[in-house]
Amino acid sequence: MARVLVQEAAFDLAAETAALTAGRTDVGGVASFLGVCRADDGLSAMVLEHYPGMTERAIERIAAEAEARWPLTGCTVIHRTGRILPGEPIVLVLTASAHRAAALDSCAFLIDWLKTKAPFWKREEFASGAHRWVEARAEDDAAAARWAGAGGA
Amino acid sequence: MARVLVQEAAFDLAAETAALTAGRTDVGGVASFLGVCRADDGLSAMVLEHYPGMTERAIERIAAEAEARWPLTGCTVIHRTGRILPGEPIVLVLTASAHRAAALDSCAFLIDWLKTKAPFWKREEFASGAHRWVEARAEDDAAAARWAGAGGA
Amino acid sequence: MRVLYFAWLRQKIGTAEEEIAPPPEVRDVAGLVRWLAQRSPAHAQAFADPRQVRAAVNQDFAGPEHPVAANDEVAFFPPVTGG
Amino acid sequence: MRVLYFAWLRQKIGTAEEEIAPPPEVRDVAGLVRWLAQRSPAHAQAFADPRQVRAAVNQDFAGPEHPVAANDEVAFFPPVTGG
Repeated sequence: MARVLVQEAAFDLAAETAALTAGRTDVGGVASFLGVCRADDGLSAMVLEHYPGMTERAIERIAAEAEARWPLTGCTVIHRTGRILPGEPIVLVLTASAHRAAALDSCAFLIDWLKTKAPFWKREEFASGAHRWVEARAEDDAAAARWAGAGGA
Repeated sequence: MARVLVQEAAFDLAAETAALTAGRTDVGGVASFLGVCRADDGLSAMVLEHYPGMTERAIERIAAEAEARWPLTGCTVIHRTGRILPGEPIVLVLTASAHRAAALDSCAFLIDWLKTKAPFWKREEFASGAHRWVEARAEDDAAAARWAGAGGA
Repeated sequence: MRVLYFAWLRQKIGTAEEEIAPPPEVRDVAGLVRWLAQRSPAHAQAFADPRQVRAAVNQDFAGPEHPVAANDEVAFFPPVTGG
Repeated sequence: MRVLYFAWLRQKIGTAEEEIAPPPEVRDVAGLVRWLAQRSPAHAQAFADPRQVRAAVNQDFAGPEHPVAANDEVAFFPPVTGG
Protein backbone atom coordinates (compact mmCIF):
# COMPACT_ATOMS: atom_id res chain seq x y z
CA MET A 1 0.00 0.00 0.00
CA ALA A 2 1.21 3.46 -0.86
CA ARG A 3 2.61 5.88 1.67
CA VAL A 4 0.57 9.10 1.40
CA LEU A 5 1.30 12.23 3.39
CA VAL A 6 -0.22 15.72 3.25
CA GLN A 7 1.77 17.96 5.53
CA GLU A 8 3.16 21.45 6.10
CA ALA A 9 6.62 20.17 7.00
CA ALA A 10 9.41 19.61 4.52
CA PHE A 11 10.29 16.02 3.63
CA ASP A 12 13.52 14.05 3.36
CA LEU A 13 14.04 12.90 -0.24
CA ALA A 14 16.94 10.59 0.56
CA ALA A 15 15.19 8.89 3.48
CA GLU A 16 11.97 8.43 1.49
CA THR A 17 13.91 6.92 -1.43
CA ALA A 18 15.94 4.65 0.84
CA ALA A 19 12.74 3.41 2.50
CA LEU A 20 11.53 2.04 -0.86
CA THR A 21 14.59 -0.17 -1.33
CA ALA A 22 15.57 -0.93 2.28
CA GLY A 23 15.83 -4.63 3.04
CA ARG A 24 14.69 -5.80 -0.38
CA THR A 25 16.44 -6.94 -3.56
CA ASP A 26 13.54 -7.03 -6.01
CA VAL A 27 13.59 -3.30 -6.81
CA GLY A 28 15.23 -2.50 -10.16
CA GLY A 29 14.39 1.17 -10.34
CA VAL A 30 12.98 4.10 -8.42
CA ALA A 31 11.47 6.96 -10.41
CA SER A 32 10.75 10.24 -8.75
CA PHE A 33 9.33 13.64 -9.44
CA LEU A 34 10.03 16.53 -7.11
CA GLY A 35 7.88 19.61 -7.70
CA VAL A 36 9.55 22.86 -6.68
CA CYS A 37 8.18 26.38 -6.18
CA ARG A 38 9.33 28.74 -8.95
CA ALA A 39 9.61 32.53 -8.56
CA ASP A 40 7.91 33.56 -11.81
CA ASP A 41 6.83 37.19 -12.18
CA GLY A 42 8.26 38.27 -8.83
CA LEU A 43 6.46 35.63 -6.78
CA SER A 44 7.47 35.82 -3.13
CA ALA A 45 5.52 32.81 -1.78
CA MET A 46 3.01 30.16 -2.72
CA VAL A 47 0.24 29.34 -0.23
CA LEU A 48 -1.36 25.91 -0.66
CA GLU A 49 -4.79 25.14 0.71
CA HIS A 50 -6.35 21.66 0.66
CA TYR A 51 -9.47 19.77 1.71
CA PRO A 52 -8.40 17.80 4.79
CA GLY A 53 -9.73 14.28 4.66
CA MET A 54 -10.76 14.30 1.02
CA THR A 55 -7.21 15.07 -0.15
CA GLU A 56 -5.63 12.09 1.60
CA ARG A 57 -8.45 9.76 0.50
CA ALA A 58 -8.25 10.91 -3.11
CA ILE A 59 -4.46 10.46 -3.24
CA GLU A 60 -4.68 7.03 -1.60
CA ARG A 61 -7.25 5.99 -4.18
CA ILE A 62 -5.17 7.11 -7.17
CA ALA A 63 -2.04 5.53 -5.70
CA ALA A 64 -3.98 2.25 -5.37
CA GLU A 65 -4.96 2.62 -9.02
CA ALA A 66 -1.31 3.09 -9.99
CA GLU A 67 -0.42 -0.02 -7.99
CA ALA A 68 -3.13 -1.95 -9.88
CA ARG A 69 -2.03 -0.70 -13.32
CA TRP A 70 1.71 -1.22 -12.86
CA PRO A 71 3.67 -3.87 -10.96
CA LEU A 72 5.04 -1.54 -8.29
CA THR A 73 7.05 -2.66 -5.29
CA GLY A 74 6.39 0.67 -3.56
CA CYS A 75 4.87 4.11 -3.96
CA THR A 76 5.16 7.32 -1.92
CA VAL A 77 3.29 10.59 -2.42
CA ILE A 78 3.99 13.58 -0.18
CA HIS A 79 2.26 16.90 -0.83
CA ARG A 80 2.97 19.96 1.24
CA THR A 81 0.45 22.63 2.17
CA GLY A 82 0.70 26.07 3.72
CA ARG A 83 3.24 28.73 2.83
CA ILE A 84 6.08 27.67 0.54
CA LEU A 85 8.96 29.88 -0.61
CA PRO A 86 10.57 29.92 -4.06
CA GLY A 87 13.10 27.10 -4.39
CA GLU A 88 11.35 24.95 -1.77
CA PRO A 89 9.83 21.55 -2.64
CA ILE A 90 6.04 21.28 -2.92
CA VAL A 91 5.40 17.67 -3.88
CA LEU A 92 7.25 14.36 -4.09
CA VAL A 93 6.16 11.29 -6.04
CA LEU A 94 8.28 8.13 -5.76
CA THR A 95 7.52 4.85 -7.50
CA ALA A 96 9.59 1.67 -7.33
CA SER A 97 9.39 -1.43 -9.51
CA ALA A 98 11.46 -4.35 -10.74
CA HIS A 99 11.53 -2.67 -14.16
CA ARG A 100 12.13 0.93 -15.13
CA ALA A 101 9.17 1.46 -17.47
CA ALA A 102 6.64 0.71 -14.71
CA ALA A 103 8.40 3.08 -12.31
CA LEU A 104 8.75 5.91 -14.86
CA ASP A 105 5.22 5.63 -16.28
CA SER A 106 3.45 5.37 -12.93
CA CYS A 107 5.41 8.36 -11.60
CA ALA A 108 4.30 10.49 -14.58
CA PHE A 109 0.72 9.21 -14.18
CA LEU A 110 0.61 10.21 -10.51
CA ILE A 111 1.99 13.71 -10.95
CA ASP A 112 -0.33 14.37 -13.92
CA TRP A 113 -3.22 13.25 -11.74
CA LEU A 114 -2.14 15.36 -8.74
CA LYS A 115 -2.09 18.45 -10.97
CA THR A 116 -5.71 17.98 -12.08
CA LYS A 117 -7.66 15.88 -9.58
CA ALA A 118 -6.25 16.36 -6.09
CA PRO A 119 -8.10 18.99 -4.03
CA PHE A 120 -5.31 21.53 -3.60
CA TRP A 121 -5.49 25.23 -4.45
CA LYS A 122 -2.51 27.52 -4.88
CA ARG A 123 -2.44 31.21 -4.10
CA GLU A 124 0.51 33.22 -5.34
CA GLU A 125 1.85 36.11 -3.29
CA PHE A 126 4.02 38.76 -4.91
CA ALA A 127 6.67 41.12 -3.60
CA SER A 128 4.33 43.99 -4.51
CA GLY A 129 1.81 42.74 -1.94
CA ALA A 130 -0.58 41.53 -4.65
CA HIS A 131 -1.85 37.99 -4.61
CA ARG A 132 -3.90 35.79 -6.94
CA TRP A 133 -5.32 32.30 -7.05
CA VAL A 134 -3.62 30.10 -9.64
CA GLU A 135 -6.01 29.11 -12.44
CA ALA A 136 -6.28 25.52 -13.65
CA ARG A 137 -4.52 24.94 -16.96
CA ALA A 138 -6.05 23.14 -19.94
CA GLU A 139 -2.68 21.53 -20.71
CA ASP A 140 -2.68 19.86 -17.29
CA ASP A 141 -6.11 18.38 -18.02
CA ALA A 142 -4.79 17.12 -21.36
CA ALA A 143 -1.76 15.54 -19.67
CA ALA A 144 -4.00 13.75 -17.18
CA ALA A 145 -6.50 12.67 -19.87
CA ARG A 146 -3.86 10.78 -21.87
CA TRP A 147 -3.76 8.11 -19.13
CA ALA A 148 -7.45 7.23 -19.49
CA GLY A 149 -7.74 3.71 -20.83
CA ALA A 150 -3.97 3.31 -21.31
CA GLY A 151 -1.54 1.23 -19.22
CA GLY A 152 -1.65 -2.31 -17.94
CA ALA A 153 -4.11 -4.19 -15.71
CA MET B 1 26.12 21.63 -19.42
CA ALA B 2 25.30 18.27 -17.90
CA ARG B 3 27.21 16.80 -14.99
CA VAL B 4 28.42 13.35 -16.10
CA LEU B 5 30.28 10.94 -13.83
CA VAL B 6 31.39 7.35 -14.36
CA GLN B 7 32.74 6.06 -11.08
CA GLU B 8 33.07 3.06 -8.77
CA ALA B 9 32.01 5.01 -5.70
CA ALA B 10 28.44 5.35 -4.50
CA PHE B 11 26.71 8.70 -5.03
CA ASP B 12 24.65 10.99 -2.82
CA LEU B 13 21.12 11.28 -4.23
CA ALA B 14 20.07 14.12 -1.94
CA ALA B 15 23.19 16.19 -2.59
CA GLU B 16 22.94 15.68 -6.35
CA THR B 17 19.27 16.70 -6.33
CA ALA B 18 19.91 19.72 -4.13
CA ALA B 19 22.71 20.84 -6.48
CA LEU B 20 20.19 21.17 -9.34
CA THR B 21 17.99 23.62 -7.43
CA ALA B 22 20.52 25.38 -5.19
CA GLY B 23 20.50 29.15 -5.52
CA ARG B 24 17.90 29.25 -8.30
CA THR B 25 14.16 29.84 -8.47
CA ASP B 26 13.42 28.89 -12.08
CA VAL B 27 13.26 25.12 -11.45
CA GLY B 28 9.71 23.78 -11.29
CA GLY B 29 10.48 20.08 -11.21
CA VAL B 30 13.26 17.54 -10.88
CA ALA B 31 12.67 14.10 -12.36
CA SER B 32 14.94 11.25 -11.44
CA PHE B 33 15.53 7.61 -12.15
CA LEU B 34 17.64 5.53 -9.81
CA GLY B 35 18.61 2.12 -11.17
CA VAL B 36 19.17 -0.49 -8.49
CA CYS B 37 20.79 -3.97 -8.60
CA ARG B 38 18.19 -6.74 -8.24
CA ALA B 39 18.96 -10.21 -6.87
CA ASP B 40 17.11 -12.25 -9.53
CA ASP B 41 17.88 -15.98 -9.74
CA GLY B 42 20.22 -15.98 -6.77
CA LEU B 43 22.47 -13.23 -8.09
CA SER B 44 25.19 -12.37 -5.58
CA ALA B 45 26.83 -9.44 -7.40
CA MET B 46 26.84 -7.49 -10.65
CA VAL B 47 30.18 -6.49 -12.14
CA LEU B 48 30.09 -3.55 -14.55
CA GLU B 49 32.80 -2.98 -17.12
CA HIS B 50 32.99 0.11 -19.35
CA TYR B 51 35.10 1.73 -22.06
CA PRO B 52 36.95 4.52 -20.26
CA GLY B 53 36.96 7.68 -22.31
CA MET B 54 34.31 6.59 -24.80
CA THR B 55 31.71 6.11 -22.05
CA GLU B 56 32.01 9.62 -20.64
CA ARG B 57 32.09 11.16 -24.14
CA ALA B 58 29.02 9.19 -25.25
CA ILE B 59 27.02 10.17 -22.15
CA GLU B 60 28.05 13.82 -22.45
CA ARG B 61 26.89 13.79 -26.06
CA ILE B 62 23.47 12.29 -25.30
CA ALA B 63 23.01 14.64 -22.34
CA ALA B 64 23.73 17.56 -24.67
CA GLU B 65 21.10 16.17 -27.04
CA ALA B 66 18.58 16.01 -24.17
CA GLU B 67 19.41 19.63 -23.31
CA ALA B 68 18.79 20.60 -26.93
CA ARG B 69 15.49 18.72 -27.17
CA TRP B 70 14.00 19.88 -23.87
CA PRO B 71 14.31 23.19 -22.00
CA LEU B 72 16.32 21.81 -19.09
CA THR B 73 17.80 23.91 -16.31
CA GLY B 74 20.09 21.06 -15.28
CA CYS B 75 20.99 17.44 -15.95
CA THR B 76 23.09 14.92 -14.01
CA VAL B 77 24.04 11.38 -15.05
CA ILE B 78 26.09 9.17 -12.73
CA HIS B 79 26.84 5.57 -13.71
CA ARG B 80 28.76 3.26 -11.42
CA THR B 81 31.17 0.55 -12.54
CA GLY B 82 32.90 -2.33 -10.81
CA ARG B 83 31.31 -4.72 -8.36
CA ILE B 84 27.80 -3.84 -7.16
CA LEU B 85 25.76 -5.83 -4.64
CA PRO B 86 22.00 -6.48 -4.72
CA GLY B 87 20.08 -3.48 -3.38
CA GLU B 88 22.87 -1.05 -4.28
CA PRO B 89 22.34 1.79 -6.80
CA ILE B 90 23.87 1.43 -10.28
CA VAL B 91 22.82 4.55 -12.13
CA LEU B 92 21.25 7.93 -11.44
CA VAL B 93 19.63 10.24 -13.98
CA LEU B 94 18.40 13.64 -12.81
CA THR B 95 16.78 16.26 -15.02
CA ALA B 96 15.45 19.64 -13.94
CA SER B 97 13.22 22.04 -15.82
CA ALA B 98 10.72 24.85 -15.30
CA HIS B 99 7.98 22.41 -16.31
CA ARG B 100 7.38 18.81 -15.33
CA ALA B 101 6.85 17.28 -18.77
CA ALA B 102 10.33 18.32 -19.94
CA ALA B 103 11.92 16.88 -16.80
CA LEU B 104 9.97 13.59 -16.92
CA ASP B 105 10.38 13.01 -20.66
CA SER B 106 14.10 13.81 -20.78
CA CYS B 107 14.74 11.56 -17.77
CA ALA B 108 13.02 8.61 -19.51
CA PHE B 109 14.89 9.42 -22.75
CA LEU B 110 18.27 9.35 -21.00
CA ILE B 111 17.75 6.09 -19.14
CA ASP B 112 16.40 4.39 -22.27
CA TRP B 113 19.50 5.57 -24.10
CA LEU B 114 21.89 4.45 -21.36
CA LYS B 115 20.40 0.94 -21.53
CA THR B 116 21.09 0.59 -25.25
CA LYS B 117 23.88 2.92 -26.37
CA ALA B 118 26.30 3.54 -23.51
CA PRO B 119 29.36 1.27 -23.56
CA PHE B 120 28.77 -0.66 -20.34
CA TRP B 121 28.70 -4.43 -19.96
CA LYS B 122 27.23 -6.29 -17.00
CA ARG B 123 28.42 -9.64 -15.70
CA GLU B 124 26.23 -11.44 -13.20
CA GLU B 125 27.81 -13.51 -10.44
CA PHE B 126 25.74 -16.12 -8.62
CA ALA B 127 25.95 -17.67 -5.19
CA SER B 128 26.69 -20.99 -6.91
CA GLY B 129 29.95 -19.54 -8.26
CA ALA B 130 28.57 -19.40 -11.80
CA HIS B 131 28.70 -16.19 -13.78
CA ARG B 132 27.35 -14.94 -17.08
CA TRP B 133 27.40 -11.82 -19.22
CA VAL B 134 24.03 -10.12 -19.42
CA GLU B 135 22.62 -10.20 -22.95
CA ALA B 136 21.15 -7.12 -24.61
CA ARG B 137 17.35 -7.11 -24.67
CA ALA B 138 15.23 -6.35 -27.73
CA GLU B 139 12.70 -4.51 -25.55
CA ASP B 140 15.41 -2.07 -24.45
CA ASP B 141 16.20 -1.33 -28.10
CA ALA B 142 12.50 -0.76 -28.74
CA ALA B 143 12.28 1.62 -25.76
CA ALA B 144 15.23 3.63 -27.05
CA ALA B 145 13.94 3.62 -30.65
CA ARG B 146 10.66 5.34 -29.69
CA TRP B 147 12.60 8.58 -29.06
CA ALA B 148 13.92 8.78 -32.64
CA GLY B 149 12.40 11.82 -34.32
CA ALA B 150 10.15 12.66 -31.36
CA GLY B 151 10.56 15.47 -28.83
CA GLY B 152 11.07 19.18 -29.17
CA ALA B 153 13.86 21.35 -30.66
CA MET C 1 -26.20 19.83 5.96
CA ARG C 2 -22.59 20.92 6.29
CA VAL C 3 -21.21 23.13 3.50
CA LEU C 4 -17.49 23.85 3.04
CA TYR C 5 -15.86 26.51 0.86
CA PHE C 6 -12.27 26.54 -0.36
CA ALA C 7 -9.89 28.99 -2.04
CA TRP C 8 -11.56 32.11 -3.51
CA LEU C 9 -15.06 30.80 -2.76
CA ARG C 10 -14.11 30.79 0.92
CA GLN C 11 -12.70 34.30 0.59
CA LYS C 12 -15.70 35.69 -1.28
CA ILE C 13 -18.28 34.16 1.05
CA GLY C 14 -16.20 35.06 4.09
CA THR C 15 -16.46 31.71 5.85
CA ALA C 16 -14.90 28.27 5.45
CA GLU C 17 -17.89 26.35 6.64
CA GLU C 18 -21.59 26.73 7.44
CA GLU C 19 -24.36 24.52 8.77
CA ILE C 20 -27.49 24.89 6.63
CA ALA C 21 -30.99 23.42 6.37
CA PRO C 22 -32.18 23.88 2.79
CA PRO C 23 -35.86 23.22 2.00
CA PRO C 24 -36.88 19.78 0.68
CA GLU C 25 -37.02 20.97 -2.94
CA VAL C 26 -33.21 21.27 -2.88
CA ARG C 27 -32.38 17.76 -4.06
CA ASP C 28 -29.10 18.02 -6.00
CA VAL C 29 -25.87 20.02 -6.25
CA ALA C 30 -27.30 22.38 -8.89
CA GLY C 31 -30.36 23.08 -6.74
CA LEU C 32 -28.16 23.69 -3.72
CA VAL C 33 -26.04 26.19 -5.68
CA ARG C 34 -29.18 28.12 -6.70
CA TRP C 35 -30.41 28.15 -3.11
CA LEU C 36 -27.05 29.15 -1.62
CA ALA C 37 -26.64 31.98 -4.17
CA GLN C 38 -29.70 33.67 -2.64
CA ARG C 39 -28.41 33.65 0.92
CA SER C 40 -26.37 36.86 0.63
CA PRO C 41 -24.75 39.18 -1.93
CA ALA C 42 -21.43 37.48 -1.10
CA HIS C 43 -22.88 34.05 -1.87
CA ALA C 44 -24.39 35.43 -5.09
CA GLN C 45 -21.02 36.75 -6.16
CA ALA C 46 -19.19 33.50 -5.31
CA PHE C 47 -21.63 31.42 -7.36
CA ALA C 48 -22.06 34.00 -10.16
CA ASP C 49 -20.20 31.86 -12.73
CA PRO C 50 -21.09 28.20 -12.09
CA ARG C 51 -18.50 27.07 -14.69
CA GLN C 52 -15.78 28.20 -12.28
CA VAL C 53 -17.18 26.16 -9.38
CA ARG C 54 -16.60 22.48 -8.64
CA ALA C 55 -18.31 20.42 -5.93
CA ALA C 56 -17.74 17.37 -3.76
CA VAL C 57 -20.40 15.46 -1.84
CA ASN C 58 -19.12 13.52 1.14
CA GLN C 59 -15.54 14.06 -0.09
CA ASP C 60 -16.09 12.71 -3.62
CA PHE C 61 -16.20 14.98 -6.68
CA ALA C 62 -19.83 15.43 -7.73
CA GLY C 63 -21.54 16.92 -10.79
CA PRO C 64 -24.60 19.25 -10.82
CA GLU C 65 -27.05 16.32 -10.83
CA HIS C 66 -25.49 14.58 -7.81
CA PRO C 67 -28.13 14.26 -5.03
CA VAL C 68 -27.66 16.01 -1.70
CA ALA C 69 -29.31 15.04 1.59
CA ALA C 70 -29.61 16.42 5.11
CA ASN C 71 -26.55 14.76 6.62
CA ASP C 72 -24.20 15.27 3.68
CA GLU C 73 -20.95 17.21 3.69
CA VAL C 74 -20.98 19.32 0.52
CA ALA C 75 -17.91 21.30 -0.57
CA PHE C 76 -17.55 24.03 -3.23
CA PHE C 77 -14.24 25.14 -4.70
CA PRO C 78 -12.55 26.31 -7.92
CA PRO C 79 -10.87 23.85 -10.31
CA VAL C 80 -7.92 22.29 -8.44
CA THR C 81 -4.32 23.45 -8.90
CA GLY C 82 -2.12 21.05 -6.94
CA GLY C 83 1.09 19.28 -7.82
CA MET D 1 46.76 0.27 -34.69
CA ARG D 2 45.50 -0.17 -31.15
CA VAL D 3 42.78 -2.78 -30.63
CA LEU D 4 40.71 -3.03 -27.42
CA TYR D 5 38.44 -5.87 -26.32
CA PHE D 6 35.67 -5.68 -23.74
CA ALA D 7 33.44 -8.10 -21.81
CA TRP D 8 33.45 -11.68 -23.14
CA LEU D 9 35.56 -10.75 -26.17
CA ARG D 10 38.29 -9.70 -23.74
CA GLN D 11 37.88 -12.94 -21.80
CA LYS D 12 37.89 -15.20 -24.88
CA ILE D 13 40.90 -13.50 -26.48
CA GLY D 14 42.68 -13.32 -23.14
CA THR D 15 43.81 -9.72 -23.41
CA ALA D 16 42.19 -6.30 -23.07
CA GLU D 17 44.39 -4.60 -25.63
CA GLU D 18 46.89 -5.31 -28.38
CA GLU D 19 49.03 -3.27 -30.75
CA ILE D 20 48.74 -4.62 -34.29
CA ALA D 21 49.97 -3.77 -37.79
CA PRO D 22 47.52 -5.27 -40.27
CA PRO D 23 48.49 -5.38 -43.98
CA PRO D 24 47.31 -2.54 -46.29
CA GLU D 25 44.41 -4.61 -47.70
CA VAL D 26 42.68 -4.32 -44.27
CA ARG D 27 40.73 -1.14 -44.94
CA ASP D 28 37.55 -1.36 -42.88
CA VAL D 29 36.09 -2.88 -39.70
CA ALA D 30 34.83 -6.00 -41.51
CA GLY D 31 38.27 -6.58 -43.05
CA LEU D 32 39.92 -6.10 -39.68
CA VAL D 33 37.58 -8.67 -38.09
CA ARG D 34 38.49 -11.23 -40.77
CA TRP D 35 42.20 -10.56 -40.29
CA LEU D 36 42.03 -10.67 -36.46
CA ALA D 37 40.05 -13.94 -36.53
CA GLN D 38 43.09 -15.63 -38.11
CA ARG D 39 45.56 -14.55 -35.44
CA SER D 40 44.80 -17.41 -33.01
CA PRO D 41 42.16 -20.01 -32.17
CA ALA D 42 41.03 -17.70 -29.32
CA HIS D 43 40.55 -14.81 -31.76
CA ALA D 44 38.72 -17.15 -34.15
CA GLN D 45 36.36 -18.18 -31.36
CA ALA D 46 35.74 -14.60 -30.19
CA PHE D 47 34.82 -13.47 -33.71
CA ALA D 48 32.97 -16.68 -34.66
CA ASP D 49 29.56 -14.99 -34.71
CA PRO D 50 29.99 -11.45 -36.09
CA ARG D 51 26.35 -10.64 -35.27
CA GLN D 52 27.31 -10.74 -31.57
CA VAL D 53 30.16 -8.27 -32.02
CA ARG D 54 29.98 -4.47 -32.08
CA ALA D 55 32.83 -2.08 -32.88
CA ALA D 56 33.96 1.45 -32.20
CA VAL D 57 36.61 3.38 -34.14
CA ASN D 58 38.28 6.17 -32.20
CA GLN D 59 35.58 5.86 -29.51
CA ASP D 60 32.60 6.20 -31.84
CA PHE D 61 30.34 3.27 -32.71
CA ALA D 62 31.26 2.03 -36.20
CA GLY D 63 29.63 -0.39 -38.66
CA PRO D 64 31.41 -3.07 -40.76
CA GLU D 65 32.14 -0.64 -43.62
CA HIS D 66 33.73 2.00 -41.38
CA PRO D 67 37.35 2.62 -42.54
CA VAL D 68 40.28 1.82 -40.23
CA ALA D 69 43.75 3.33 -40.47
CA ALA D 70 47.16 2.84 -38.87
CA ASN D 71 46.75 5.25 -35.96
CA ASP D 72 43.17 4.36 -35.08
CA GLU D 73 41.93 2.97 -31.78
CA VAL D 74 39.51 0.17 -32.65
CA ALA D 75 37.41 -1.56 -29.99
CA PHE D 76 35.36 -4.76 -30.16
CA PHE D 77 32.63 -5.70 -27.67
CA PRO D 78 29.22 -7.37 -27.32
CA PRO D 79 25.98 -5.35 -27.50
CA VAL D 80 25.96 -2.97 -24.54
CA THR D 81 24.02 -3.66 -21.33
CA GLY D 82 24.28 -0.55 -19.15
CA GLY D 83 21.72 1.40 -17.18
